Amino acid sequence: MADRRRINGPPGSTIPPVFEDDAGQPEIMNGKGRDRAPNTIRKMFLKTGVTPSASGSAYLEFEDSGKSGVSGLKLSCTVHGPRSLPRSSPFSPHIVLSAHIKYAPFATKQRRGYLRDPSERDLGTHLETALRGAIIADRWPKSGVDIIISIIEGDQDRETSKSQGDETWDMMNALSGCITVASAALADAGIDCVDTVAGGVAALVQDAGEDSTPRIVVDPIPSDHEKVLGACCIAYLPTRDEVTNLWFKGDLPASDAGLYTQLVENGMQASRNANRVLVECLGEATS
Amino acid sequence: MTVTTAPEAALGVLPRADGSAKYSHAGYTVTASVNGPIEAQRRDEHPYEAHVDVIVRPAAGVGGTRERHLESILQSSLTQIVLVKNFPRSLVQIVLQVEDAPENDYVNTKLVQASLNFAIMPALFQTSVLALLSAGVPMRATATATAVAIVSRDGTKTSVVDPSPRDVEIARSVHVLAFTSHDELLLAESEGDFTVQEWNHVYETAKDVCCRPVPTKEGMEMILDDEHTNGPDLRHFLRSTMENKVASDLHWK
Amino acid sequence: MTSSQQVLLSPAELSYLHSSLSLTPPIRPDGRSPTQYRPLSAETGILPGTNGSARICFADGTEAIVGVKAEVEKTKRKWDDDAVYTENSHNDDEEQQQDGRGEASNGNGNSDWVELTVEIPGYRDDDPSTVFLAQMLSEALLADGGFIKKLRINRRFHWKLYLDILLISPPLSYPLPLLSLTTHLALLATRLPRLKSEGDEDPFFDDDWAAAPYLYSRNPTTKRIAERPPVTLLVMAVGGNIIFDPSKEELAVADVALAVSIGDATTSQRSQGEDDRMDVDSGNSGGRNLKLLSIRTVDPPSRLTPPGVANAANSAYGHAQVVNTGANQKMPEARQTESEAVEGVWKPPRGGAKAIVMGALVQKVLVRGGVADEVLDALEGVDTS
Amino acid sequence: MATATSSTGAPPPSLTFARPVFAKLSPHPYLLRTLSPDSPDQQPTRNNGRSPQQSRPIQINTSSLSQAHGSSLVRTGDTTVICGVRGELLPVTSIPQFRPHNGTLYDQDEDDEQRARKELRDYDLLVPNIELATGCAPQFLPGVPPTTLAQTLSTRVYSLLHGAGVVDGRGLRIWYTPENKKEEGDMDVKEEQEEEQKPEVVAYWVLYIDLLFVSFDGNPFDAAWAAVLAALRDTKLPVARWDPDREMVVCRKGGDKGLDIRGLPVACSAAVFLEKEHAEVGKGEGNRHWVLLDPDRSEEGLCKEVITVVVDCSEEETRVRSIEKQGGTVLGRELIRGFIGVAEGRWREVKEATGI
Repeated sequence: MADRRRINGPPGSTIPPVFEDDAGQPEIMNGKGRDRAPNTIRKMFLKTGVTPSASGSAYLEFEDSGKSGVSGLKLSCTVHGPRSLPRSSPFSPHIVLSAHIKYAPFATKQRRGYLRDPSERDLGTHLETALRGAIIADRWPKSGVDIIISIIEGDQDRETSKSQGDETWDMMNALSGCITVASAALADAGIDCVDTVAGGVAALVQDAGEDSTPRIVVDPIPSDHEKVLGACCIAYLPTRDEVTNLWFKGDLPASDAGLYTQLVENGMQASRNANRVLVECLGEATS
Repeated sequence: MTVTTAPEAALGVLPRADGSAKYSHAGYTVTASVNGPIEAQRRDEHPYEAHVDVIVRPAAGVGGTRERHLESILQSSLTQIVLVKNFPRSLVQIVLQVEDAPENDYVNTKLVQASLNFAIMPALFQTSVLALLSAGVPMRATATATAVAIVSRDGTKTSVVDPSPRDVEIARSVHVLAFTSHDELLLAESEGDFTVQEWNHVYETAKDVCCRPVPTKEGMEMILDDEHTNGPDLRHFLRSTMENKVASDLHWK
Repeated sequence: MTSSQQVLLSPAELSYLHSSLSLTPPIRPDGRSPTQYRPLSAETGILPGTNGSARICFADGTEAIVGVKAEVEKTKRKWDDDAVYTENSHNDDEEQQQDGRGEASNGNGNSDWVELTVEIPGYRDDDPSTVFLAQMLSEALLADGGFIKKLRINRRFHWKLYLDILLISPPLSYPLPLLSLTTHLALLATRLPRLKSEGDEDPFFDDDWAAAPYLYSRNPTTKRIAERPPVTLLVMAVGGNIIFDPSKEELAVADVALAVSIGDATTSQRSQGEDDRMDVDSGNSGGRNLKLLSIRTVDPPSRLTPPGVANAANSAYGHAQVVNTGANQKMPEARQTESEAVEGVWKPPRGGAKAIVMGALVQKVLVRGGVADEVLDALEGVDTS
Repeated sequence: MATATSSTGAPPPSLTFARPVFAKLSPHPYLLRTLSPDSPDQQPTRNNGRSPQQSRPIQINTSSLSQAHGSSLVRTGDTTVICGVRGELLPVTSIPQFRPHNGTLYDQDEDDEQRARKELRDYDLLVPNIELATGCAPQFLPGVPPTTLAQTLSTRVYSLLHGAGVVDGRGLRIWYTPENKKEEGDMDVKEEQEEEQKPEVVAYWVLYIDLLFVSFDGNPFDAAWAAVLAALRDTKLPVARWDPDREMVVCRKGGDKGLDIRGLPVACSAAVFLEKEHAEVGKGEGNRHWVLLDPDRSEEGLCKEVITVVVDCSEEETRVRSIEKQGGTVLGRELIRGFIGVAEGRWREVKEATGI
């Protein structure tokens, strides 16, 4: 796939380094469990105004959980808008929102290319749904706003050679980070919002060991647990107590519905915590 | 060491373009076509001046990032010599097609290369100036460019004008300098490992090649025996090519 | 557009629709009950060249065709694969126990064994809405991991399934329910050739198509299908009412719309190694034991509709123009007129939906004997011989 | 903004702008006014308050990414760039025209170092790429293919990486000495049994150097080049060996060894601001000019002539690694030599910013 507008690597495909020890015996879960309480989220660092040339910008960092090789989530977001729409676009009585999410090539264990793949476009659609509820759209007719998020470091555990389950759970953590950082950047850009929207993730996990019953944890790191049964990512407006985007994936028996409502409740709790950081950061920026 | 053949050029080779030129020197043959001043696209329209658009097509394969870099260098240099202020909101389009490059089995013949090719730049430069002249685009001055490589062979450092790809590969440093007809330095691209003195020496050599004073008829013999004129006299070549073209066009007079 | 193309309804029509849908019981434009589906005709096995195919067309003419092709593919040898291979090649029976060794990663395969592409006329295939649909359908399919296990031939080879979902007619209403029902039927009708080779040698198949087993195995006696592929239902809420299978106009006034994917794990025991705690009421063998696989919020087009202008602010009614719109954001009472709802004037919904509303939506889908069961029973009626 | 002067004698409102509005409306005269203050005691300053020869302070911090083998973050003023270096393995079998190491006709006269440099270039072992479409500036929005500026920056970084010979190619080779196999060696080169097998190269490390601009405020090349250099210095590659029975390269955890980077070339750029922008300069008239060091985005828009010099003063005599001057005829030989002096000053600044 030689992209002639970029410098491509050698014609033959290159192989990521394979480490010796995980080639032989499997990855032993050496006391990797979760050291945080079930309902506390990881510490977050949020700062607005990192890109002066954009109309609004923000940088968010989840601190990594200290285990070797586990990297925290690092996101940078820029907002361009409200700006005029291209000539060809039809009249719209409200602001046209377009969100782009892109993993940096060095962000994940498996090196990602420069072209956006379907999972990133999917995240973009989720983010648009989450933010469209929060923005007061009809105050900016005939204008557009571009929200661009670059994920500088995805929170994947580099040491585990075999990924437990597919990487959707990392996507959910990334989406919750994207929602929070985009909301901060929108506030920095001065676009009217009904409320600051923050993202939170809650998951039903099963830890190592035979007897452990599945429990609900907040802001999960997939590699901490033996198996993730289901997770949900919530975009939540705290003062209005409303949910603008709900994304659940997993395998819950429909019979006991309490499990699902508990999961959603924990997700909202996670986004309330994240929102506190968001409000405090915006407070600093204005004072 | 390829012998330094004298450059040859032909003007008006393409029937449909406003102006065209074919120039071959040191193993490179380039054909250029100029369409000037024509209506510009909306996005690169400039209110006060013409937009000079350069397109470089390599000998083989489709252009890569290297061609974009060559185009941006040529565009910024040619915008200085074309009177862009006379044609606001218009476009001067220069298309350069590399006919063939000196083949050389030492050098890796990979199709899409990303690093800057210094040896071809003078040929592209001369061809575009000739094509602009043939198209009658008003210009403030003409310009000529040359490439110089500093090759260290068994200890001694010698500067080679119009180096072959083999020279470029083993050279300590490669330089391309372009001068306008008012003897001003228009373009200086150098790469490698050199000191300020070496660059000064290269500057002298290049200036001599590009801006040798045009010999008047009687002063012809006096120049010939000068010891360090080891490159073609480009300005003279440019002038004589134009003179032949004008003479052949007006033969009916 | 996110959920469907530009909504060509005036604010007056929108407010009329919204008020009629939020009555109790809601009055729908086409007179259906809140949980009633539009009539559809479905058939399977329409494409001879595929392993399984289905076609559903709604009464209003929207039609979808799904073809399922299966190919044998060499399992991409993870670097450490053969080390595992040599160690425990003795237990290569069909059901490996999940002992957490290297085997686990190879045992349940990975998600790129299924390739699902959605084609909607008039939209590019990398259009956000098409990608959103494709991701939603494949997510529901891969959620419980049980489906992937069916594709495993042996340690060295597996089936690679290509699902091509084509919407034949332009998307009159949000295409999700139609596409998911058609995929459901196509997967039910899928048959894979019978494996004749043993253990881990190169797979060799019986070319007798009649003897080919179904991807979703039938219970030999009762001909009932044990486990069924997932189905995604589109459910929306207007005012206090919950409405299923909304048409384009109804979706245009929805306050919130959810796509809920449910699976059915009637009689097959839970995926291996799961403790029994999850099987709460395995008592009624006949009843269906639903699984909630995935929920996604569909962005309702109601947020993108033009707002109506109340009489008070409408200068055509002789009222003095309050103040030019430019400044009215600052003036408190102007802002107030802008936000409070005037009866009968359409106002695009702001903010999200209450969490309890979302919870109610999901409950309505999953309640026993509710819509999910009704849809699955209807689908069971289609003979996928 | 032009307000018609009302005839009823009210004094015509004087046309005054706030400073940023003036700067936005007519940037060229605004910069001209600040650069040539009327009273001689005032210093000529630029819009951002810097003097023409003053460059923005540079901050470099490294190993901020954990998924890459080496990383760096460089901030000069409002231009912020993150560079990640990731090594991947390229087995020799998948190199199309691979020339085995044990020497062919042409390699006699080159020493190993030059041969390694040729390998870097022929086998594409260094892959720099620049991503500008991250919304770092209003004109770089995603969804469009890389702009010309992004492509020229990648080409300039690529050719400087190879031209300056920063990375020693020998560090990227992975050797293997095949033990004496009993059966006849299947290598095409006839090998006597008793003589010890020569070590041969079985794979190479390929370094993917990815630059991501978080914020863009002019002069991207200096920041990008400093980031590439700092990241390469910070890169630690795991020790790799050939595993004969599995025919693949296996790395050992721990014991990562760094690359040896030769010299510290530092880029320094400037733009030439001319007094007469539109009016064509006649032959005779002088046209005042200022050389603005480390221009920001607004100044780059106003200047056509740009110069970039890469110098390396590690040894006592200054080695120049590259000069790029284009877009104008103001900078002649003396001004370029003077600018090389300025570049040496910049080199010292960057040297203690990288803290080596």
